[in-house]
Amino acid sequence: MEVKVLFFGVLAEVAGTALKHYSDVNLMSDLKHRISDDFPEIVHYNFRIALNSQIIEGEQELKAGDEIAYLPPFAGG
Amino acid sequence: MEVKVLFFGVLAEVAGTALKHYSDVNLMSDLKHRISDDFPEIVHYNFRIALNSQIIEGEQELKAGDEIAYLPPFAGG
Amino acid sequence: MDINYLIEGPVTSGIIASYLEKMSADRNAGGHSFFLGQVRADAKDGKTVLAIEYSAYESMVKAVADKIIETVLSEFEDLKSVIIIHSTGIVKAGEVSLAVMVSAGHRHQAITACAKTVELIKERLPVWKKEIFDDNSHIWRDNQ
Amino acid sequence: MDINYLIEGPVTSGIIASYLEKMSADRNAGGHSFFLGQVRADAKDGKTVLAIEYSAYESMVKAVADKIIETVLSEFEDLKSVIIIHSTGIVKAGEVSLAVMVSAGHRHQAITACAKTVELIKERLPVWKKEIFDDNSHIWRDNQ
Repeated sequence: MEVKVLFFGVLAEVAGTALKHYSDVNLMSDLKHRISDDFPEIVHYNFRIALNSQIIEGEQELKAGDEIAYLPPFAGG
Repeated sequence: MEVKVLFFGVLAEVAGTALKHYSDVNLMSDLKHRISDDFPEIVHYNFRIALNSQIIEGEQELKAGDEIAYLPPFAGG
Repeated sequence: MDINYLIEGPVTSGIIASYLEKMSADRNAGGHSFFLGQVRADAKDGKTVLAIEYSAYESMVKAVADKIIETVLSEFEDLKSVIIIHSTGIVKAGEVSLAVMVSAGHRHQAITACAKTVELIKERLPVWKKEIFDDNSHIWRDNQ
Repeated sequence: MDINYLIEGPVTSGIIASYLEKMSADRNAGGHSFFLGQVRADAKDGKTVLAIEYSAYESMVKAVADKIIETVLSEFEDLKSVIIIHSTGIVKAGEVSLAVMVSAGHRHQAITACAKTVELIKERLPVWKKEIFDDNSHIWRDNQ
Protein backbone atom coordinates (compact mmCIF):
# COMPACT_ATOMS: atom_id res chain seq x y z
CA MET A 1 0.00 0.00 0.00
CA GLU A 2 1.10 3.49 -0.79
CA VAL A 3 0.38 6.99 0.53
CA LYS A 4 1.06 10.41 -0.98
CA VAL A 5 2.89 13.14 0.96
CA LEU A 6 2.62 16.80 -0.06
CA PHE A 7 5.03 19.52 1.08
CA PHE A 8 3.87 23.14 1.01
CA GLY A 9 5.50 26.55 1.22
CA VAL A 10 8.99 26.62 2.64
CA LEU A 11 8.81 22.86 3.31
CA ALA A 12 8.63 22.11 -0.42
CA GLU A 13 11.86 24.08 -0.71
CA VAL A 14 13.43 22.23 2.23
CA ALA A 15 12.36 18.82 0.91
CA GLY A 16 13.35 19.75 -2.61
CA THR A 17 10.00 18.40 -3.80
CA ALA A 18 6.30 19.12 -3.42
CA LEU A 19 5.29 15.44 -3.59
CA LYS A 20 6.70 12.10 -2.52
CA HIS A 21 5.11 8.67 -2.32
CA TYR A 22 5.74 6.27 0.55
CA SER A 23 4.97 2.53 0.49
CA ASP A 24 4.46 0.00 3.24
CA VAL A 25 3.61 2.45 5.97
CA ASN A 26 0.63 1.84 8.26
CA LEU A 27 1.02 4.40 11.02
CA MET A 28 1.49 8.16 10.94
CA SER A 29 4.31 7.89 13.48
CA ASP A 30 6.24 5.56 11.16
CA LEU A 31 5.65 7.83 8.19
CA LYS A 32 6.88 10.86 10.16
CA HIS A 33 10.07 9.03 11.07
CA ARG A 34 10.73 8.09 7.47
CA ILE A 35 10.12 11.66 6.34
CA SER A 36 12.46 13.02 9.03
CA ASP A 37 15.09 10.51 7.90
CA ASP A 38 14.69 11.57 4.27
CA PHE A 39 14.59 15.32 5.02
CA PRO A 40 16.38 15.89 8.32
CA GLU A 41 16.17 19.71 7.98
CA ILE A 42 12.38 19.56 8.22
CA VAL A 43 12.40 19.05 11.99
CA HIS A 44 13.74 22.57 12.45
CA TYR A 45 10.60 24.05 10.92
CA ASN A 46 7.23 24.77 12.44
CA PHE A 47 4.47 22.77 10.73
CA ARG A 48 1.19 20.94 11.15
CA ILE A 49 0.09 17.80 9.37
CA ALA A 50 -3.12 17.19 7.47
CA LEU A 51 -4.54 13.80 6.58
CA ASN A 52 -6.87 14.00 3.59
CA SER A 53 -7.23 17.79 3.98
CA GLN A 54 -8.00 17.66 7.71
CA ILE A 55 -5.48 18.80 10.27
CA ILE A 56 -4.68 15.94 12.67
CA GLU A 57 -2.68 15.49 15.82
CA GLY A 58 -1.19 12.35 17.35
CA GLU A 59 -1.27 8.81 16.02
CA GLN A 60 -3.35 7.75 13.01
CA GLU A 61 -3.65 4.57 11.03
CA LEU A 62 -2.99 5.06 7.34
CA LYS A 63 -4.63 3.33 4.41
CA ALA A 64 -3.77 3.06 0.74
CA GLY A 65 -4.32 6.31 -1.16
CA ASP A 66 -4.21 8.58 1.89
CA GLU A 67 -2.95 12.08 1.25
CA ILE A 68 -0.72 13.52 3.97
CA ALA A 69 0.30 17.18 3.83
CA TYR A 70 3.06 19.04 5.66
CA LEU A 71 1.77 22.55 6.30
CA PRO A 72 3.92 25.48 7.42
CA PRO A 73 2.12 28.33 9.24
CA PHE A 74 -0.53 29.78 6.96
CA ALA A 75 0.05 33.04 5.15
CA GLY A 76 -3.13 33.80 3.23
CA GLY A 77 -4.25 37.29 2.40
CA MET B 1 -30.65 93.73 3.54
CA GLU B 2 -31.74 90.29 2.43
CA VAL B 3 -31.00 86.70 3.51
CA LYS B 4 -31.65 83.43 1.71
CA VAL B 5 -33.50 80.55 3.39
CA LEU B 6 -33.19 76.99 2.09
CA PHE B 7 -35.62 74.18 2.97
CA PHE B 8 -34.45 70.59 2.63
CA GLY B 9 -36.06 67.18 2.57
CA VAL B 10 -39.58 66.97 3.92
CA LEU B 11 -39.42 70.68 4.88
CA ALA B 12 -39.18 71.71 1.22
CA GLU B 13 -42.40 69.77 0.73
CA VAL B 14 -44.03 71.37 3.78
CA ALA B 15 -42.94 74.89 2.74
CA GLY B 16 -43.86 74.21 -0.86
CA THR B 17 -40.51 75.68 -1.90
CA ALA B 18 -36.82 74.94 -1.50
CA LEU B 19 -35.82 78.61 -1.37
CA LYS B 20 -37.24 81.86 -0.04
CA HIS B 21 -35.68 85.28 0.45
CA TYR B 22 -36.38 87.42 3.50
CA SER B 23 -35.64 91.13 3.73
CA ASP B 24 -35.15 93.43 6.69
CA VAL B 25 -34.36 90.79 9.24
CA ASN B 26 -31.41 91.23 11.61
CA LEU B 27 -31.84 88.46 14.14
CA MET B 28 -32.29 84.72 13.76
CA SER B 29 -35.14 84.78 16.28
CA ASP B 30 -37.05 87.27 14.11
CA LEU B 31 -36.40 85.24 10.98
CA LYS B 32 -37.64 82.06 12.68
CA HIS B 33 -40.86 83.82 13.69
CA ARG B 34 -41.45 85.05 10.17
CA ILE B 35 -40.82 81.58 8.77
CA SER B 36 -43.19 80.01 11.31
CA ASP B 37 -45.82 82.58 10.35
CA ASP B 38 -45.36 81.83 6.65
CA PHE B 39 -45.28 78.03 7.11
CA PRO B 40 -47.10 77.18 10.32
CA GLU B 41 -46.88 73.43 9.66
CA ILE B 42 -43.09 73.55 9.97
CA VAL B 43 -43.17 73.75 13.77
CA HIS B 44 -44.53 70.22 13.92
CA TYR B 45 -41.34 68.87 12.34
CA ASN B 46 -38.00 68.04 13.84
CA PHE B 47 -35.21 70.16 12.37
CA ARG B 48 -31.94 71.97 12.97
CA ILE B 49 -30.81 75.25 11.46
CA ALA B 50 -27.56 76.00 9.65
CA LEU B 51 -26.13 79.45 9.06
CA ASN B 52 -23.75 79.50 6.09
CA SER B 53 -23.41 75.69 6.18
CA GLN B 54 -22.67 75.53 9.94
CA ILE B 55 -25.25 74.19 12.36
CA ILE B 56 -26.09 76.85 14.96
CA GLU B 57 -28.15 77.05 18.11
CA GLY B 58 -29.64 80.06 19.86
CA GLU B 59 -29.62 83.67 18.82
CA GLN B 60 -27.49 84.96 15.92
CA GLU B 61 -27.16 88.31 14.21
CA LEU B 62 -27.77 88.11 10.50
CA LYS B 63 -26.07 90.05 7.75
CA ALA B 64 -26.87 90.62 4.09
CA GLY B 65 -26.27 87.54 1.96
CA ASP B 66 -26.42 85.03 4.81
CA GLU B 67 -27.67 81.58 3.86
CA ILE B 68 -29.94 79.95 6.42
CA ALA B 69 -30.94 76.30 5.98
CA TYR B 70 -33.73 74.31 7.62
CA LEU B 71 -32.42 70.74 8.00
CA PRO B 72 -34.61 67.74 8.85
CA PRO B 73 -32.81 64.75 10.48
CA PHE B 74 -30.12 63.50 8.12
CA ALA B 75 -30.68 60.39 6.04
CA GLY B 76 -27.46 59.76 4.14
CA GLY B 77 -26.33 56.31 3.01
CA MET C 1 -12.43 61.21 -12.91
CA ASP C 2 -12.54 62.74 -9.44
CA ILE C 3 -15.91 62.97 -7.75
CA ASN C 4 -16.17 65.66 -5.14
CA TYR C 5 -18.45 63.67 -2.78
CA LEU C 6 -21.72 63.96 -4.73
CA ILE C 7 -22.75 62.26 -7.95
CA GLU C 8 -26.04 62.46 -9.82
CA GLY C 9 -27.58 58.96 -9.92
CA PRO C 10 -26.16 55.63 -8.72
CA VAL C 11 -22.55 54.83 -7.88
CA THR C 12 -21.88 52.24 -10.59
CA SER C 13 -19.57 49.23 -10.46
CA GLY C 14 -17.43 51.02 -13.06
CA ILE C 15 -16.88 53.95 -10.70
CA ILE C 16 -15.92 51.57 -7.89
CA ALA C 17 -13.50 49.71 -10.16
CA SER C 18 -11.94 52.95 -11.30
CA TYR C 19 -11.36 54.12 -7.72
CA LEU C 20 -9.92 50.73 -6.78
CA GLU C 21 -7.35 51.12 -9.55
CA LYS C 22 -6.41 54.56 -8.29
CA MET C 23 -6.07 53.34 -4.72
CA SER C 24 -4.03 50.29 -5.80
CA ALA C 25 -1.54 52.61 -7.46
CA ASP C 26 -0.24 53.33 -3.97
CA ARG C 27 2.14 50.40 -3.63
CA ASN C 28 2.43 50.98 0.11
CA ALA C 29 -1.26 50.19 0.56
CA GLY C 30 -1.81 46.69 1.96
CA GLY C 31 -5.58 46.65 2.23
CA HIS C 32 -8.69 48.41 1.00
CA SER C 33 -11.97 48.37 2.87
CA PHE C 34 -15.10 49.38 0.96
CA PHE C 35 -18.60 49.94 2.21
CA LEU C 36 -21.27 50.24 -0.46
CA GLY C 37 -24.76 51.20 0.62
CA GLN C 38 -27.53 50.01 -1.65
CA VAL C 39 -31.19 50.89 -2.03
CA ARG C 40 -33.30 48.00 -0.71
CA ALA C 41 -36.62 47.00 -2.23
CA ASP C 42 -38.21 47.08 1.23
CA ALA C 43 -41.84 46.06 1.44
CA LYS C 44 -44.11 48.01 3.81
CA ASP C 45 -47.88 47.89 4.16
CA GLY C 46 -48.22 45.93 0.94
CA LYS C 47 -46.10 48.26 -1.17
CA THR C 48 -42.49 48.03 -2.24
CA VAL C 49 -39.70 50.61 -2.51
CA LEU C 50 -38.86 51.17 -6.18
CA ALA C 51 -36.24 53.86 -5.70
CA ILE C 52 -34.91 56.52 -3.35
CA GLU C 53 -34.66 60.15 -4.35
CA TYR C 54 -31.72 61.76 -2.53
CA SER C 55 -31.29 65.46 -2.02
CA ALA C 56 -28.28 67.16 -0.45
CA TYR C 57 -27.21 70.53 0.88
CA GLU C 58 -24.22 70.63 -1.42
CA SER C 59 -22.01 73.29 0.15
CA MET C 60 -22.53 71.78 3.58
CA VAL C 61 -21.88 68.25 2.29
CA LYS C 62 -18.52 69.43 1.08
CA ALA C 63 -17.64 71.06 4.42
CA VAL C 64 -18.87 68.09 6.47
CA ALA C 65 -17.21 65.43 4.29
CA ASP C 66 -13.91 67.35 4.35
CA LYS C 67 -14.16 67.38 8.13
CA ILE C 68 -15.04 63.67 8.36
CA ILE C 69 -12.01 62.77 6.27
CA GLU C 70 -9.78 65.03 8.35
CA THR C 71 -11.11 63.40 11.55
CA VAL C 72 -10.53 59.87 10.29
CA LEU C 73 -7.07 60.61 8.87
CA SER C 74 -6.00 62.09 12.19
CA GLU C 75 -7.34 59.12 14.19
CA PHE C 76 -5.76 56.39 12.02
CA GLU C 77 -2.16 57.14 11.11
CA ASP C 78 -1.77 54.21 8.69
CA LEU C 79 -4.37 55.44 6.15
CA LYS C 80 -3.40 56.05 2.53
CA SER C 81 -6.72 57.34 1.19
CA VAL C 82 -10.34 57.91 2.19
CA ILE C 83 -12.94 58.33 -0.54
CA ILE C 84 -16.61 59.27 0.01
CA ILE C 85 -19.17 59.29 -2.82
CA HIS C 86 -22.87 59.84 -2.24
CA SER C 87 -25.66 59.89 -4.81
CA THR C 88 -28.15 62.65 -5.39
CA GLY C 89 -31.37 62.26 -7.37
CA ILE C 90 -32.96 58.94 -8.18
CA VAL C 91 -31.28 55.65 -7.22
CA LYS C 92 -33.28 52.52 -7.94
CA ALA C 93 -33.58 49.45 -5.70
CA GLY C 94 -30.53 47.29 -6.37
CA GLU C 95 -28.31 50.29 -7.07
CA VAL C 96 -25.56 51.71 -4.86
CA SER C 97 -26.05 55.19 -3.37
CA LEU C 98 -23.04 55.46 -1.05
CA ALA C 99 -19.44 54.35 -1.47
CA VAL C 100 -16.84 54.69 1.26
CA MET C 101 -13.41 53.41 0.17
CA VAL C 102 -10.46 53.40 2.53
CA SER C 103 -6.88 52.23 1.93
CA ALA C 104 -4.30 51.61 4.61
CA GLY C 105 -0.94 49.97 5.03
CA HIS C 106 -2.52 47.16 7.04
CA ARG C 107 -5.97 45.66 7.20
CA HIS C 108 -7.11 46.59 10.71
CA GLN C 109 -6.95 50.33 10.16
CA ALA C 110 -8.53 50.07 6.71
CA ILE C 111 -11.48 48.11 8.12
CA THR C 112 -11.96 50.15 11.30
CA ALA C 113 -11.56 53.52 9.59
CA CYS C 114 -14.03 52.57 6.85
CA ALA C 115 -16.64 51.54 9.43
CA LYS C 116 -16.09 54.74 11.38
CA THR C 117 -16.40 56.88 8.25
CA VAL C 118 -19.73 55.23 7.42
CA GLU C 119 -21.07 56.01 10.90
CA LEU C 120 -19.97 59.64 10.68
CA ILE C 121 -21.66 59.97 7.28
CA LYS C 122 -24.92 58.55 8.62
CA GLU C 123 -24.77 60.94 11.56
CA ARG C 124 -23.52 64.15 9.95
CA LEU C 125 -23.87 64.31 6.18
CA PRO C 126 -26.72 66.68 5.20
CA VAL C 127 -28.48 64.34 2.80
CA TRP C 128 -32.16 63.39 2.75
CA LYS C 129 -34.00 60.50 1.24
CA LYS C 130 -37.47 60.05 -0.08
CA GLU C 131 -38.51 56.44 -0.59
CA ILE C 132 -40.66 56.06 -3.66
CA PHE C 133 -43.09 53.12 -3.69
CA ASP C 134 -44.62 51.12 -6.49
CA ASP C 135 -47.99 52.84 -5.94
CA ASN C 136 -46.30 56.27 -6.50
CA SER C 137 -46.61 57.21 -2.85
CA HIS C 138 -43.53 58.32 -0.96
CA ILE C 139 -42.12 58.56 2.57
CA TRP C 140 -39.31 60.74 3.87
CA ARG C 141 -36.98 58.55 5.90
CA ASP C 142 -34.24 59.49 8.32
CA ASN C 143 -31.38 57.68 10.06
CA GLN C 144 -32.82 57.81 13.56
CA MET D 1 -17.90 33.81 -14.09
CA ASP D 2 -17.83 32.00 -10.77
CA ILE D 3 -14.50 31.65 -9.01
CA ASN D 4 -14.28 28.74 -6.63
CA TYR D 5 -12.06 30.53 -4.07
CA LEU D 6 -8.77 30.39 -6.01
CA ILE D 7 -7.68 32.33 -9.06
CA GLU D 8 -4.34 32.28 -10.88
CA GLY D 9 -2.80 35.78 -10.68
CA PRO D 10 -4.25 38.99 -9.23
CA VAL D 11 -7.87 39.74 -8.39
CA THR D 12 -8.50 42.55 -10.88
CA SER D 13 -10.81 45.53 -10.54
CA GLY D 14 -12.91 43.96 -13.31
CA ILE D 15 -13.51 40.86 -11.20
CA ILE D 16 -14.50 43.01 -8.21
CA ALA D 17 -16.89 45.05 -10.37
CA SER D 18 -18.44 41.92 -11.80
CA TYR D 19 -19.06 40.46 -8.32
CA LEU D 20 -20.51 43.75 -7.14
CA GLU D 21 -23.04 43.58 -9.97
CA LYS D 22 -23.98 40.05 -8.99
CA MET D 23 -24.38 40.99 -5.36
CA SER D 24 -26.41 44.10 -6.20
CA ALA D 25 -28.87 41.94 -8.09
CA ASP D 26 -30.23 40.93 -4.68
CA ARG D 27 -32.60 43.83 -4.15
CA ASN D 28 -32.96 42.94 -0.48
CA ALA D 29 -29.28 43.69 0.10
CA GLY D 30 -28.77 47.06 1.77
CA GLY D 31 -25.00 47.08 2.12
CA HIS D 32 -21.87 45.43 0.79
CA SER D 33 -18.62 45.31 2.71
CA PHE D 34 -15.47 44.46 0.75
CA PHE D 35 -11.99 43.79 2.01
CA LEU D 36 -9.28 43.71 -0.64
CA GLY D 37 -5.80 42.67 0.41
CA GLN D 38 -3.00 44.04 -1.73
CA VAL D 39 0.68 43.19 -2.10
CA ARG D 40 2.78 45.96 -0.54
CA ALA D 41 6.14 47.07 -1.92
CA ASP D 42 7.68 46.69 1.54
CA ALA D 43 11.32 47.69 1.92
CA LYS D 44 13.52 45.53 4.14
CA ASP D 45 17.29 45.62 4.57
CA GLY D 46 17.71 47.82 1.52
CA LYS D 47 15.62 45.70 -0.79
CA THR D 48 12.01 46.02 -1.91
CA VAL D 49 9.19 43.48 -2.43
CA LEU D 50 8.43 43.22 -6.15
CA ALA D 51 5.79 40.49 -5.93
CA ILE D 52 4.44 37.66 -3.83
CA GLU D 53 4.19 34.12 -5.12
CA TYR D 54 1.24 32.38 -3.49
CA SER D 55 0.77 28.63 -3.28
CA ALA D 56 -2.24 26.83 -1.90
CA TYR D 57 -3.36 23.38 -0.86
CA GLU D 58 -6.31 23.46 -3.21
CA SER D 59 -8.55 20.68 -1.89
CA MET D 60 -8.08 21.92 1.66
CA VAL D 61 -8.70 25.54 0.64
CA LYS D 62 -12.05 24.46 -0.70
CA ALA D 63 -12.98 22.55 2.47
CA VAL D 64 -11.79 25.35 4.78
CA ALA D 65 -13.40 28.18 2.80
CA ASP D 66 -16.71 26.26 2.65
CA LYS D 67 -16.52 25.93 6.43
CA ILE D 68 -15.63 29.61 6.97
CA ILE D 69 -18.64 30.68 4.91
CA GLU D 70 -20.89 28.25 6.77
CA THR D 71 -19.61 29.61 10.11
CA VAL D 72 -20.16 33.24 9.13
CA LEU D 73 -23.60 32.62 7.61
CA SER D 74 -24.71 30.88 10.79
CA GLU D 75 -23.41 33.67 13.03
CA PHE D 76 -24.94 36.58 11.06
CA GLU D 77 -28.54 35.91 10.04
CA ASP D 78 -28.91 39.02 7.86
CA LEU D 79 -26.27 38.00 5.28
CA LYS D 80 -27.18 37.69 1.60
CA SER D 81 -23.83 36.51 0.20
CA VAL D 82 -20.24 35.86 1.22
CA ILE D 83 -17.58 35.66 -1.51
CA ILE D 84 -13.94 34.68 -0.98
CA ILE D 85 -11.34 34.89 -3.76
CA HIS D 86 -7.63 34.29 -3.18
CA SER D 87 -4.81 34.45 -5.70
CA THR D 88 -2.31 31.74 -6.46
CA GLY D 89 0.95 32.27 -8.36
CA ILE D 90 2.55 35.66 -8.87
CA VAL D 91 0.84 38.85 -7.67
CA LYS D 92 2.87 42.02 -8.08
CA ALA D 93 3.13 44.91 -5.61
CA GLY D 94 0.09 47.13 -6.14
CA GLU D 95 -2.13 44.20 -7.12
CA VAL D 96 -4.91 42.60 -5.08
CA SER D 97 -4.43 39.00 -3.86
CA LEU D 98 -7.48 38.57 -1.62
CA ALA D 99 -11.08 39.69 -2.00
CA VAL D 100 -13.73 39.15 0.65
CA MET D 101 -17.13 40.50 -0.37
CA VAL D 102 -20.13 40.32 1.94
CA SER D 103 -23.70 41.54 1.38
CA ALA D 104 -26.31 41.95 4.07
CA GLY D 105 -29.67 43.55 4.55
CA HIS D 106 -28.13 46.19 6.81
CA ARG D 107 -24.68 47.67 7.15
CA HIS D 108 -23.59 46.45 10.58
CA GLN D 109 -23.74 42.76 9.73
CA ALA D 110 -22.11 43.30 6.33
CA ILE D 111 -19.18 45.14 7.94
CA THR D 112 -18.75 42.85 10.95
CA ALA D 113 -19.13 39.62 8.97
CA CYS D 114 -16.62 40.79 6.35
CA ALA D 115 -14.04 41.62 9.03
CA LYS D 116 -14.63 38.26 10.71
CA THR D 117 -14.27 36.37 7.42
CA VAL D 118 -10.93 38.09 6.77
CA GLU D 119 -9.64 37.03 10.20
CA LEU D 120 -10.74 33.42 9.67
CA ILE D 121 -9.01 33.37 6.28
CA LYS D 122 -5.76 34.67 7.77
CA GLU D 123 -5.96 32.05 10.52
CA ARG D 124 -7.19 28.99 8.63
CA LEU D 125 -6.78 29.13 4.86
CA PRO D 126 -3.92 26.85 3.74
CA VAL D 127 -2.10 29.37 1.56
CA TRP D 128 1.58 30.32 1.66
CA LYS D 129 3.44 33.31 0.40
CA LYS D 130 6.96 33.87 -0.81
CA GLU D 131 7.99 37.51 -1.00
CA ILE D 132 10.20 38.13 -4.01
CA PHE D 133 12.61 41.07 -3.76
CA ASP D 134 14.20 43.29 -6.37
CA ASP D 135 17.55 41.49 -5.93
CA ASN D 136 15.86 38.15 -6.79
CA SER D 137 16.13 36.89 -3.20
CA HIS D 138 13.00 35.66 -1.45
CA ILE D 139 11.56 35.14 2.02
CA TRP D 140 8.72 32.85 3.09
CA ARG D 141 6.36 34.87 5.26
CA ASP D 142 3.60 33.74 7.56
CA ASN D 143 0.72 35.40 9.37
CA GLN D 144 2.14 34.96 12.89
